[in-house]
Amino acid sequence: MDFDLSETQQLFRDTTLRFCGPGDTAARHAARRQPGGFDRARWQELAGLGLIGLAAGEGDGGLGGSLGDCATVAQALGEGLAAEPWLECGFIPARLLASRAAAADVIAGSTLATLAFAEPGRRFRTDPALETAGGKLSGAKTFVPCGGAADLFLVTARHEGRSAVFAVPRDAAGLTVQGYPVADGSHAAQLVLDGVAHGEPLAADLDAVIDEARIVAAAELVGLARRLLADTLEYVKTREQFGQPIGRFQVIQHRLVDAYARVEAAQSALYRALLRLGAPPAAVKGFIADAAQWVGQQAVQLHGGMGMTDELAIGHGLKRIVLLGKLFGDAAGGIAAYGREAA
Amino acid sequence: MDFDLSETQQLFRDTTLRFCGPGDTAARHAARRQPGGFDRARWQELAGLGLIGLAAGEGDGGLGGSLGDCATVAQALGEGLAAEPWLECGFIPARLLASRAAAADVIAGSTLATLAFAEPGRRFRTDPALETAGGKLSGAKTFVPCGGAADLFLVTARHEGRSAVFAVPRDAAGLTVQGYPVADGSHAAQLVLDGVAHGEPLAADLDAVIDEARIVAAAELVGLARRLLADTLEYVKTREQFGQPIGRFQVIQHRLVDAYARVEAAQSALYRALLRLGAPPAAVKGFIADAAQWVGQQAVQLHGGMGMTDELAIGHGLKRIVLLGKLFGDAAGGIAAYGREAA
Amino acid sequence: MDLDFTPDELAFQAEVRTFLAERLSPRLREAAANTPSVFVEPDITREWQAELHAKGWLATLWPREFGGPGWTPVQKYLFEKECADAGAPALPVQGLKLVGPVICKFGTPEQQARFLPRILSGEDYWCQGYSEPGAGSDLASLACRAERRGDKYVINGTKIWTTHAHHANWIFALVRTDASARKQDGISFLLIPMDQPGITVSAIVSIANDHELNQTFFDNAETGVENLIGAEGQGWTIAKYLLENERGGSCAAPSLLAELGRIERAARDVPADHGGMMRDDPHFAQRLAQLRLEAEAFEITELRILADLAKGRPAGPQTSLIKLVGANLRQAVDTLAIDLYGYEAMQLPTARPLYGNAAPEPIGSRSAQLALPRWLNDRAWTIFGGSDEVQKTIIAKQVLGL
Amino acid sequence: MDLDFTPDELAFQAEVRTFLAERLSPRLREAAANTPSVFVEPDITREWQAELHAKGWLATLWPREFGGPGWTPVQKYLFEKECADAGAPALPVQGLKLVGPVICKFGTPEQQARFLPRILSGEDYWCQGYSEPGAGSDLASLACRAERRGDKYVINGTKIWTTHAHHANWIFALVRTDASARKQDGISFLLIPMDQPGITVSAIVSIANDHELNQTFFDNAETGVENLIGAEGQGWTIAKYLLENERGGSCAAPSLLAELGRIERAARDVPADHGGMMRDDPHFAQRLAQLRLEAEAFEITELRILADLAKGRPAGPQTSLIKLVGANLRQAVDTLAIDLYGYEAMQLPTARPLYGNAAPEPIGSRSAQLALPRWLNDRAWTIFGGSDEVQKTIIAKQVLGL
Repeated sequence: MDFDLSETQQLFRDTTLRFCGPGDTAARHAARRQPGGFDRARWQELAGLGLIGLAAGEGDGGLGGSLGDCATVAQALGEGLAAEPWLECGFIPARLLASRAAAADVIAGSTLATLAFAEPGRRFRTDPALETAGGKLSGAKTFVPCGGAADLFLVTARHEGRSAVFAVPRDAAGLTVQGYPVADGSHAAQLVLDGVAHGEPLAADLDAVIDEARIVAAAELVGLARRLLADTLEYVKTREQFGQPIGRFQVIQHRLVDAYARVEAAQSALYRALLRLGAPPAAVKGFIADAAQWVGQQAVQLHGGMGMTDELAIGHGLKRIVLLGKLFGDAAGGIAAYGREAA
Repeated sequence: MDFDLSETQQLFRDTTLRFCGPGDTAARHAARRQPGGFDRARWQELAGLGLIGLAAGEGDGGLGGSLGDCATVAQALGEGLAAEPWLECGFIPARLLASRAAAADVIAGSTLATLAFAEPGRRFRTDPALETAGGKLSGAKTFVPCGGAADLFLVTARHEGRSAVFAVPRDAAGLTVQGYPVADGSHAAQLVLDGVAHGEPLAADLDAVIDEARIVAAAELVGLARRLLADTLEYVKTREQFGQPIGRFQVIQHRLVDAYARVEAAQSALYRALLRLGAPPAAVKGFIADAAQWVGQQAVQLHGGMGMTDELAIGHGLKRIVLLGKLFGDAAGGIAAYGREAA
Repeated sequence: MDLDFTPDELAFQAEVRTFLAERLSPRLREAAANTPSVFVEPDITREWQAELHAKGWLATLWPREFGGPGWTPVQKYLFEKECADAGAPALPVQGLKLVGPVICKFGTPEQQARFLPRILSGEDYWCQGYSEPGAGSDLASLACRAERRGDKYVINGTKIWTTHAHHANWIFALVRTDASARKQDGISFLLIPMDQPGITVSAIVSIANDHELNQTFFDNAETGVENLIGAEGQGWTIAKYLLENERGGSCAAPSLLAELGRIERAARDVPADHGGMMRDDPHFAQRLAQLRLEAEAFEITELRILADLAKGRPAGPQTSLIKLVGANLRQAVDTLAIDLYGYEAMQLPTARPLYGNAAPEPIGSRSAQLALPRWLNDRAWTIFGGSDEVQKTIIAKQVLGL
Repeated sequence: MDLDFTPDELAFQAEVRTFLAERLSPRLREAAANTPSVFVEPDITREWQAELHAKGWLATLWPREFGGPGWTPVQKYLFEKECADAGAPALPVQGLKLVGPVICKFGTPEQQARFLPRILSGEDYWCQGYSEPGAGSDLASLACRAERRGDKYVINGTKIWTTHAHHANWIFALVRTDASARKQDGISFLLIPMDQPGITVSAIVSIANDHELNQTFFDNAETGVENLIGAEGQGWTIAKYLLENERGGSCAAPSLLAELGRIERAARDVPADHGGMMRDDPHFAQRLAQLRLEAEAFEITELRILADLAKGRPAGPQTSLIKLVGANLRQAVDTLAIDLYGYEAMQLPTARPLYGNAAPEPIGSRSAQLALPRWLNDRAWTIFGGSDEVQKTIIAKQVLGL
């Protein structure tokens, strides 16, 4: 029995945290002002560190990292308050594009790919209603992560009676992309597909990749919660009101103990999910998202007015938490589904 | 606009609190040791003060009190931590026995009557499955409040396609009564009816009386919560640990503010229910029961080990809260039903 | 116990309704509904303020002699409730509800004549200078100082969370005039013109991308000695009056109930994952019912205080709870909204305003577009005007006697 | 990261399972399952203790030289888990887990030879004298005093919450031997025989009608000076060791998960109000799933500590959380049970025990009959052994550095 990081994992963790740096909000604001709200230079740097390749198979030129390896990176990105959509445009495309030529460009960071799965009026459903017809795709996708900047869309569709994924370049004929800013400052997109030609579907199992993505999202959430707790602990030790650091007030101490308890429970739930024991990924992600959001709200509250400003990293963390909490289904839905399962 | 008690209500409140006395647990233990866990002498005293008559119509020799009058008495009984089942054996029979001769004996306290409504395997449903057949009643009832001591059972049954209530004396042929102790120390009963002859059904509207009973139960719950909060405030001001009264610790102060907030919200919800505005009685009772149970749990917690003992009144209050919380349906069910209603 | 209003009160209510139906324009309603921040922009409030001023209904908290309508507590409540139900924009509180009553109470006749009419007309737009970076919940430790030099005060220091300072031409501020006095004692209440070189306003953008707040810097800023309210060192007394005056006769529940109604209606059209609409999702419905119960109870709590006020009693200990309960309830309602709209609630537009022709097109509905910015901005409710933690300590000591 | 056990560990687990299948009698299982109080009655535990003693598996926390099995942390965990899964009765902790390890660590060879074998054999049954009416969470303020007279200590004062004092023939107590010393310094750890005229045990009945607790009065009670553990004034150090020794290697999650499983299965047969069974009630199912997630996470937290211990590291800061989280989770599980059984959960029998031929007939099922007494008794989990409030302050200071 062992919960320690392997040496390789420790290396990836250190690399990731070094990449993140101290969580500079000015740099984040600068990135968000670029076209599509996305910083290509930073992304290439991240790719250059092998962090996208980690999620890809060795046959595709990747490192064939385990889910645990990927969760280690995701948690570190959370702790580092990274602005980069590593989950959305790194991990997921690397998994889906297995044994496709495009995988190499994704791993290299030169192609920004993303999964177009959500559809208007279908809430959190991951089974597409959009159907292929005669080699063409027609319909709409919404909330495409980082779709404002993406080069390649991995579009889910019902094909020959099953869920399938097709790679569609941004400049494909018949494709209209409308970007819009979302919670974490990135630009999602609405897609309208009007007879877009598609090739062969990708080989990967969509549902399996989404379940993996939920676990990786949960790992980033754990990292975010840890970071916001750590920042808040630091803040209450130095911020003075009524003649003493506010961390000396008993209610603040006990609140932070509750936050600590929830972070540790979230960490344990993540470990359990990585071992594939117990609750399904959607429920675990929901449990962890609830914990992270509560911790994030306390972080804002205990930072007072400062927590409400765009200047501190706290708010960025909370907004990323909210977004990850909804990605591939929210907590209520995930936990309800687990409730319907037999024990 | 006026939320003050009327002069008459103030009088009934004072009378009730005087009747309750200081909440003597020794007296309560003595009562519980009597046959059926019930103190007839105290009950007659309560009747002699006109408190049962308050709930009965003037035509039956009662005082024709409004629901608000009855709620005032119920809240005072809660505040006084009374052991008497005024709701179950006073209010409900007085309402149901309208224009029956038996009403006079109930008002006088000489007949202890109770509603036999719950049925095995029917959870909180108030529509009876037990059906009349050829002038006879056959079937089972459970959780009959104070059935261990009651003289007269008001048995619900399906009769000519509708819910009806029949008065059945304890010594009726074919009736078996098995008493058992329940949460608040009173003895409920299981009834087995094996061809018990019934007369004409009572005239009162069962559902309307149950809705009224829910509001009266909510009033007693508000009183109980107020009492437990008051006792706890008193306790934390005197109990010293770590060199000061524990009420000086900030977490205990804030916890008690939360309790105060919930008690005030419960009081307001009760007023609203009495004005018949907004949520249905089952939902309001649920909302108030949740508040009262939370306050009761805090009262036990902040009393420490003492709160866990049968010696203090705290535990009695909590147990009565738990029982009233389930009577005629629990909080989850009441609030869910309101959730299904349109706004 | 009853909730009945007198015939006169009902007639008044009808008059308010008629007025609102006639004078509250669709543009104002739209702006009020589609403002995700705590305060509404001045171009909107000025328009609505002019309507109310013309009717004599503007300064509801002022004595009649200074332009107040002379209403009873019940009339004030009914007016607030009808405005909330009709979706009228919130008025700028700093002039009308904060400094106005203070000038009525503590100002000299000259100050009253000079400032009060310009608040009513909208000519002056006020902001508040209370908090400082080192003095948030703990106002007594404030450091911004004003030094008397001849017929002027010279102000140096900084104020933070100065809402709409970028729109204001006057600020009322708590400043330290005597550094040697005990913490609360050396503080004075000073009115300072904003339009001068010694004042710099620096924007603070919220996590929702809204610009309401600022930090205001005073670098040898000046104001005439005639702009001191009360005496030097009386600032703490005046600040407490201002706070108490703000309380009582609150009317937050109607807008919360109205918002829950809107969420409920919207939920009828949001498809759920397992068939049917979100309105029928058991978990959503349970949360909705729970919040309705809380808001319904909260409304009665507000009315209980009103009934006390109407009988001439002090508002009583319940008032302290209003801020606390209302703030948390508002945040819970906001959370229900973001949970309802699913992915559509994740949009977070950077452009402002979200009404009028230049507003960005929403993904899904405008309500979905507003949900997240509102949720984010409303985190401030449990922080400003005395955080939850400060409120609870006040209630514990003053109400529960702990 | 893995949860894999070594082949040796798996073989050990299989051995434990076999032993439990063979030696844990139906009577013991029934008694353990149907005990609503925190502790199991001595007639039951003696029987089970004898089985374990014969096998050499009784004193899992003791060094091998005193009769411990010499297990690794993983073996201890596996043993606890298998016992929980099999529904074995909890052993009396006072002798085996509290005073036993203290005597092993601080006792003289004479004390060890005299007391340890009699704990193992069950000849001695111990209770603990820590709290006093005026010293609950704040043990340092205890007042019960022991005065040395010749070769005896004479004890006067009182101890409260003395679990099973009415069954015990020995009590270990913290007593004040030096009234002039600083609060913690004058305290000693003393063993006192119960069977003497100077000791009176007064029952404290719980709100669930169970008699586990007592108040114990000392009126010139005596014990030989050879029954002092360690030196005079060393009581506080020993008490802290006892507490720390109790911690770590905890195994509460398996029994919580097992209980959730039982509740889930029971819910399949409880009719809901709107058709179907309670298992399918969305609100019930949501609460069940939430608690399962919490208990599943809690189990991993326990295993994380175990993994640290197995690597020879100190158990780390997580241990402090175990008591806090476990206690609250247990109460939440109990609440789910009383909410499941509806009216049947309202029965509260006064007779004890609830197993064997003399047990009162339940209304509905035995599980329903147990639900409320268990819920009531388990309120104590957040109070005893350091209340939630005390635990949180410890964690804030020792783990979070506040």
